[in-house]
Amino acid sequence: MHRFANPARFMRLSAAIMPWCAALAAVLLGLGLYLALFVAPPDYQQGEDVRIMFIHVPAAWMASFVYALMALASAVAIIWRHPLADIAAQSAAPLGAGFTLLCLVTGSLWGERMWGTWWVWDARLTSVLVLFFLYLGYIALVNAFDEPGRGARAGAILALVGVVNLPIIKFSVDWWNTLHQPASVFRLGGPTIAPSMLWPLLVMALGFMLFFAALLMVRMRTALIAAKVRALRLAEVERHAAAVLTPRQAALP
Amino acid sequence: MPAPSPSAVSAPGFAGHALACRRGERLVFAGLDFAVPPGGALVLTGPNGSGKSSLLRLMAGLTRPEAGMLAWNGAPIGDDPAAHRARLHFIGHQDAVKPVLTVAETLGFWAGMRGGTEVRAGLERFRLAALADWPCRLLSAGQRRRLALARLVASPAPLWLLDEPANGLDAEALADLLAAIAAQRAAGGAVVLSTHTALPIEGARELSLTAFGRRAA
Amino acid sequence: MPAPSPSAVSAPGFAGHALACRRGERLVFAGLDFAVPPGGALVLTGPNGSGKSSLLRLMAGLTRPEAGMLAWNGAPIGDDPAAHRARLHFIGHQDAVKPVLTVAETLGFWAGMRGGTEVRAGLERFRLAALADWPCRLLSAGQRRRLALARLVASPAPLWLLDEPANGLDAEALADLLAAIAAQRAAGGAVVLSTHTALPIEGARELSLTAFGRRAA
Amino acid sequence: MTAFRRLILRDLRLAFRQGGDAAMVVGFFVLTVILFPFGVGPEPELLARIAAGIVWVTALLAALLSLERLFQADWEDGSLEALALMPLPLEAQVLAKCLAHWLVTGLPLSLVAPLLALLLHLEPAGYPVLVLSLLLGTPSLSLIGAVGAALSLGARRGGVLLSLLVLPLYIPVLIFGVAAIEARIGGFAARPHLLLLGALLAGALPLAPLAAAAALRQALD
Amino acid sequence: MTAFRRLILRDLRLAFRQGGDAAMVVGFFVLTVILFPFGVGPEPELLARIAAGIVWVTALLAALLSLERLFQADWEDGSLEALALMPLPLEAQVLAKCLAHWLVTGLPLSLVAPLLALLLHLEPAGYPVLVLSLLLGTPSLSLIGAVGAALSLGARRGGVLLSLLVLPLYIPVLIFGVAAIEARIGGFAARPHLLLLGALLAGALPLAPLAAAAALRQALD
Ligand code: HEM
Ligand SMILES: Nc1ncnc2c1ncn2[C@@H]1O[C@H](COP(=O)(O)OP(=O)(O)OP(=O)(O)O)[C@@H](O)[C@H]1O
Ligand SMILES: Nc1ncnc2c1ncn2[C@@H]1O[C@H](COP(=O)(O)OP(=O)(O)OP(=O)(O)O)[C@@H](O)[C@H]1O
Ligand SMILES: [Mg+2]
Ligand SMILES: [Mg+2]
Repeated sequence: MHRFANPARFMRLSAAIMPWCAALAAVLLGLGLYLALFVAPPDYQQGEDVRIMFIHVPAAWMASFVYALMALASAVAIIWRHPLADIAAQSAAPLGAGFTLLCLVTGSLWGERMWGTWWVWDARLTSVLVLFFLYLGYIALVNAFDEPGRGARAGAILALVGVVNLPIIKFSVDWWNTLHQPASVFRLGGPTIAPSMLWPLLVMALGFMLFFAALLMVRMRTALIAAKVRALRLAEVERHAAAVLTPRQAALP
Repeated sequence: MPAPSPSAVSAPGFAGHALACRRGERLVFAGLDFAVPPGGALVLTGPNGSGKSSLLRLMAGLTRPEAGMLAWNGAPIGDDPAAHRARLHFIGHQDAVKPVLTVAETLGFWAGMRGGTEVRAGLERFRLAALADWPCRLLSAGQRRRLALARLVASPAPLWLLDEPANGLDAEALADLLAAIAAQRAAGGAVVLSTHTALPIEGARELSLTAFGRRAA
Repeated sequence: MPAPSPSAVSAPGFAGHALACRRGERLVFAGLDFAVPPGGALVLTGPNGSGKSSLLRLMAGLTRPEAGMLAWNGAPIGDDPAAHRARLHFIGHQDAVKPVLTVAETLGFWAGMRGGTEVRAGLERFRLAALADWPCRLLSAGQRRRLALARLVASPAPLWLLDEPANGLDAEALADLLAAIAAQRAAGGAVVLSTHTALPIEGARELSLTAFGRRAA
Repeated sequence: MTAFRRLILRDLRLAFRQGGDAAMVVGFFVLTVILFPFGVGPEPELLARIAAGIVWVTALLAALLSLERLFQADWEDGSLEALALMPLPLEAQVLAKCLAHWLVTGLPLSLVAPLLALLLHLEPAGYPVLVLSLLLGTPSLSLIGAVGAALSLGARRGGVLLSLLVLPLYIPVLIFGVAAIEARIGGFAARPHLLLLGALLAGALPLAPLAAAAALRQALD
Repeated sequence: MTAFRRLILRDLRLAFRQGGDAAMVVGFFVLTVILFPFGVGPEPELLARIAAGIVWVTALLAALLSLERLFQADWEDGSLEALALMPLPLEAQVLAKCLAHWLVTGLPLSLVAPLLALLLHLEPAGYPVLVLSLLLGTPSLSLIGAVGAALSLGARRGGVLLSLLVLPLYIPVLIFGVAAIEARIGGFAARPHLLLLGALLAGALPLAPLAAAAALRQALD
């Protein structure tokens, strides 16, 4: 039963934190959207189109961040076999895929306005697409086995292998000359973006992060409860089967 | 079977204590003890699906026990998996024979991977010498099985784990197998095997698994 | 075994006369006769590689005899291969079981291909009903073998050709198999099977192959 | 349910459960088409020029890839032996297997092709012909491939043989398929090319199962 | 003979005797490259433009194609179980198998590439870099692919999964490989790209066997 000791603690903690997290996320996202849509000035080059940035950039950051988190959880799962780590990684994956898709879609929309095309095969865009495929591959792999344990372990290995893509995403704009904007917030020498745009962006980013945290907790709680239900049902079946079969077994010569 | 006391785990030979095995989400058996002294033999019996193959794979270290421990001469095998691998032979339900390699190449490969050099002796022990240059594609079912068993002789190892080794063997080959087992035991080796037919193995202990993992009395 | 006279070929039941079988460049056996009347059973024995499987495949029409002829109720089977296929069951060394299909799906498919509908009965005969919804990947070796044998019951056919059907079966499943064979014979069906262990099949003829194709006296 | 439909259903089930050999094809197809822009560079006009060719060559490779194991798995686990002894003639079984193969490869591939053509900036005029040519051509790929797969069964160098046997036979399908699309884009009639594709299919439909069944029988001998 | 060399030798033997999965690759490679002119039309300038890309994409597909069965056959016939119980660590065994795989796919493919480049009218300046980039890149393909093959072993949709897992990881290799050739043809230095290819290989060489061995162990569990 030691396996359930930690999950039990997690269930208690998350029950307490989750509502606050969700509420704060809602407030920040609301505030961020208000700042982004009504307070931030239109760009002198891009006009109103620039407002896509307040969704696009946080989504892009989250896409990488969630993957890094997933890889970390996978490492913990492999090294310490911590039961929560697998569940965390698996619960995070679809969320990460969602952020990545959001980044791709908003980027695409933006690209249509700015570059006149929905899609170019440029290193930044491509490496994000690869990230999306990695998420999909992870999800497919985890669900490709009938025994949940096997899928989890295979997925953990894949998540670690895929980490190599993260630096490629980050530095693709520096290594290849691309259409895409180079880093303007997280860069050596400080942000090059106007504060009037920076603040709404940071509020949105924090909102995204809390939103993710709340959803992650919900998904992990669901997964834990489902595992417990499965274990109980299986024990029930086995007890039943044993009761039915034992007399016949005993009658064997 | 006389259930070994927990102290058997620290005795010389191969032993397991309080073993449990889970396949997928099913507990196949639990609370299982066994001990095979040097020169001893353990015969696993039980109905189809009772967990004989699962137990053998667990003994080989291919799967990890859900609970309990396995020990060789008192040392847990988990402490040094490489040493455990080096000292055992595992022959499963499948023969690990490639259709395109010849009989001699197949045995040479498997023996060579363990540093064994007794290929000739292995072929002769199981009467395969005449077939040495045949591609395995041509072998009959029993001939393939004999080729798998020849690995036992071609590279000696102190622990043999055999999953229904007698399946498909003719009377002569069965006698060869029994002779090989006797020789192994005489040399101080331990043998664990599963079977559905009674095999005349002298002084063997029997471990009988039941469909839901309780040892029969 | 009393060698059937050439006239046995024209008797009711399944018979072969002066059969020869070549595998690759080797003549496995030659001049072989046999006859199985309706309700009869023929047990093939002989050392590994003596040609039991080759003979069964030949009987099934999978390979053509190098010489000699096979007849059903006096009519050469080569005259109407489709009719021969429709009346026989062949269970070879391999189980023809797909890991990803469930037990019920597997049996349903094989039975359905022959228009058989007794899937339930097949599962119950070989005690697989409880496993009906398991993917076959999870089956133990003996459970897979039982699933292959369940085809016999799920779609009845007058001629059974079984290659070492008892391999890997536990005592209960062996009793199930023997009961199925007895029922088949009682219904007037013919059974040919190969084995290395003595099976208690009443009134069965034995055809003993030797390593070089001469029938033992 | 007839034995014919039962066999199709079983092959579809196998494809969907293990995917492996057949259903992977669409994923492979999509990914391959995505790879090309990396290989040849992202300029839209260049991609548009070679779009039809890329889609068709990839379709061909995807079919080839999945065909290698059309009979292999059944052969290895004894199913082919059992199938050969079923009342349904082996020729009909080959046809059923080809149909199942096409349903999980050719059909989805034809349907997903416009999306990939979009990624490759194919001229809009070419879309309907692209789909049509694939719908007409891919069944021939399955049928011709089945002959190769059956022939190479049990041969010592199955794979090489398969591609050597099959690819040359695929070339006419490829040529007419691409020609139809290019004709339409160039403002000519695609119909003659499509008719030729249809003729190839009409020829393969009866001949391929015959040849494949004969090859299977002798592989079992 | 050490166990490591013995394993390589056995895999080479298997490849040469049954050909099937690995040796077919060169045939596949050649035929595919031959197919392209049919697909995109025979104009020399156009072909020259896309030659490097085609050769590299095909090399990639060929590797993928042959990798699916890298561990599959051993897994199905019980050999993998036996191998996992050999004294030689599984990591070393994976390395040996990758090496054998490269020797029958990547190496011949690199050597035959100039011939195909000739058929596709590649600029003569590109030849040495083509070969060099393939020699540096294809081992990475084998290594990365081994991880995918091990991960998808026994999975419900092995094939789709493998391409889904592996192709994205192949993209960097493809990019640098093509970039090296194009750089040389365009008059720039190919060296930085080749160095990056080397770096990828240096990374994959220790990491891929580790990951693949871990995946194999859990597949046997
Ligand atoms: C589908 C297309 C696109 C994708 C996949 C994409 C991807 C990304 C990613 C991953 C980041 C985060 C970079 C980091 O963490 O350092 C990012 C940031 C950004 N993107 Fe995009 N992008 C796309 C299109 C666009 C377009 C069309 C524009 C505007 C012209 C744009 C403008 C930006 C800006 C301004 C940033 C913030 C850079 C920073 O401050 O670090 N993106 N994008
Ligand atoms: N293609 C072939 N070429 C040459 N010899 C072959 C070929 N196929 C099988 N043989 C040989 O034919 C003989 C008969 O094989 P068969 O499988 O019929 O034996 P069996 O009696 O069933 O043996 P077992 O009891 O081991 O199953 C064997 O010696 C085998 O090696
Ligand atoms: N991955 C799995 N998930 C769930 N159950 C499994 C799995 N693998 C095996 N089993 C089940 O575990 C049980 C033990 O199987 P095992 O192969 O050990 O039996 P066995 O005693 O060797 O039988 P046999 O005599 O038929 O060879 C079987 O009932 C089998 O169906
Ligand atoms: Mg077993
Ligand atoms: Mg036999």
